[in-house]
Amino acid sequence: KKQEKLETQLQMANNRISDLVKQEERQRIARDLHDTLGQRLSLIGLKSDLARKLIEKDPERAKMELIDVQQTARSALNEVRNLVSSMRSIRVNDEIVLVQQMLKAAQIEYTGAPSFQLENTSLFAENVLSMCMKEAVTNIVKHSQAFSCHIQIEQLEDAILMTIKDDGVGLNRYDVGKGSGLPGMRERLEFVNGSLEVRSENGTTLVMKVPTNVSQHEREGME
Amino acid sequence: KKQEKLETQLQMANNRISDLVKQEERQRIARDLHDTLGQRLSLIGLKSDLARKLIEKDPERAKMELIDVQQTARSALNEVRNLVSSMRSIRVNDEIVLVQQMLKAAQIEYTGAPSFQLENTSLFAENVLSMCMKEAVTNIVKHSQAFSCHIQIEQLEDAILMTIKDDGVGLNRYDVGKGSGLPGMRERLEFVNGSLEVRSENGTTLVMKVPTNVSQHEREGME
Amino acid sequence: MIRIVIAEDQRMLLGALGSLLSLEDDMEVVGQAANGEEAVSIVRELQPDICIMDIEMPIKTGLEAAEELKADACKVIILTTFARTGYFQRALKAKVSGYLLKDSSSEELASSIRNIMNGRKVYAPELMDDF
Ligand SMILES: Nc1ncnc2c1ncn2[C@@H]1O[C@H](COP(=O)(O)OP(=O)(O)OP(=O)(O)O)[C@@H](O)[C@H]1O
Ligand SMILES: Nc1ncnc2c1ncn2[C@@H]1O[C@H](COP(=O)(O)OP(=O)(O)OP(=O)(O)O)[C@@H](O)[C@H]1O
Ligand SMILES: [K+]
Ligand SMILES: [Mg+2]
Ligand SMILES: [Mg+2]
Ligand SMILES: [Mg+2]
Repeated sequence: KKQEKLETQLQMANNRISDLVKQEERQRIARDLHDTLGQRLSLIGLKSDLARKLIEKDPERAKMELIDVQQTARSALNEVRNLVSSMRSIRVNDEIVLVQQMLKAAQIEYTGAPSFQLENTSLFAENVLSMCMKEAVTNIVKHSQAFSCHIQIEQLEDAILMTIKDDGVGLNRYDVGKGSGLPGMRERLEFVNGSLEVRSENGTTLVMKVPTNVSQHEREGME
Repeated sequence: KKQEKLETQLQMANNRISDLVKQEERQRIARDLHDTLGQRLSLIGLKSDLARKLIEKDPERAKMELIDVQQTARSALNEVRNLVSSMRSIRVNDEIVLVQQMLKAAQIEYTGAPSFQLENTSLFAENVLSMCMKEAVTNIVKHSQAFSCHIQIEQLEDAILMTIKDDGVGLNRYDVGKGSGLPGMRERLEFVNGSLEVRSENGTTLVMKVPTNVSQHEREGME
Repeated sequence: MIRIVIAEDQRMLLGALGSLLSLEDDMEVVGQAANGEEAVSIVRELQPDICIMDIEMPIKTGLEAAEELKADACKVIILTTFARTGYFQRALKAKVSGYLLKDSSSEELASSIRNIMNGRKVYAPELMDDF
């Protein structure tokens, strides 16, 4: 009886959550769009109008206005691109490529695998892992003075463990909280019910844990 | 034991669903944006560049190009507008204002409350109620020949009941299905596990029911 | 000559709009403001026929400024990019003469201004049906 009720709740919660989340997410994007793109497009409209009217009267000014139009279109396009790419998820295997480039540029040797295989991870959790990877490596490049960096991703039974290790100067517990990078990582990880561990031993080691989806067996019980 | 497991599943499912849905919705919007706005902005960039180069050589063609630029900016802005308004939820208390204006314009007296207080309703469910209200009143204005219209919203223990009543010519069961308004209302209501009832007695009465969120007590068990 | 004051916080938009209207033979832009408060004081000082007002501006929004100018002789036109809930109603309450889209062409804007000078009201349909 109680179990049946819970199952119905589960179903209803699923529907309700997905509606709400979709709505909220749309509204967030709508606000972004409104504010920036709307302004730029209006500006393009006005300036092209103005340039057209100036062609005979003042061709030099018409040209200036058109340079503005082109510039505004370019900025708007960049905004669209940023918006779009912030909406797309970042795959771990795309991020690892970027990270290797960063390390190479800083002359820090990368000793981990060239790519990883993730299973049962939601896109969102993967996104979080990618962002953490980027932030951790940025810190290594900025603060560690390390010679090498190692990244390892392990698939446990119910979680993914990402370990990022350097052989640099290490950090002490007063360092955590000096910037927004480490707190940001922790916050994001906790949002997906994961965790962050910071160790200082022959350099810095970060261990990030993200729970994976319910197993196939359990999932069948739900649907 | 089994119950505990279900509760954990419920929690995890919630998280997973909300991540996925958010991600999917974002990606859908991202694709749209990229395809439509991206194209138009590139076009604007190209054409404004071209126009500038034509100003001396061929001022007439430069003007034509600039008309295109302006037109393209307007279309792009309209696209953003449509996207944004499809993203925005309609609050019942905004809709009721519009509805009163519609009735006033049609010289039908509105006899309901000027605004309503909704509790425990998801934004999405509220959206559905607003859309139903708009469609119902549009029908009254179009078909009923009524003198007055009454709207009532009641908060039941586990549902919201919206009743929209007119004193017009009424409808018969063959009317339902003639257009897309009533079927659309039914479909939307059923989507949120609600229902629509159509009665003809001294005019037309529509009763719309939308379940509210699980009660506080039950919710605590879920979190 | 129709004497116009424009209030718009985005500098480039302000400039372009000003130049466009100045190109019309029967119009002259006598003042420009970068926010709602400035708009009110410039209107009171210069007594223009028309004040064209953006909505979203710092210090004081275009709608607040329009409300303050309700009793003034100067006619207010609100220009906006997007409809937002409640805006149109507030604009009506402030007795604005025009409520138009920012991306209307300058021909449309100019002819709306002339119509408004003749005592008409001009509201863009796109902005009314989804406020
Ligand atoms: N790999 C590392 N090696 C040595 N020190 C580190 C390392 N990572 C972080 N730190 C120390 O921890 C501090 C906090 O890092 P955090 O990323 O939170 O902030 P930040 O990098 O200083 O600024 P930002 O907000 O730009 O990330 C750093 O200032 C640095 O002193
Ligand atoms: N309040 C009402 N009073 C009288 N008749 C009504 C009323 N509401 C609906 N009807 C009848 O029911 C029919 C179906 O309504 P419905 O809203 O489904 O379609 P419609 O209004 O004809 O077209 P649309 O698809 O534009 O809504 C109407 O054509 C009309 O005959
Ligand atoms: K006035
Ligand atoms: Mg950092
Ligand atoms: Mg209908
Ligand atoms: Mg503004």
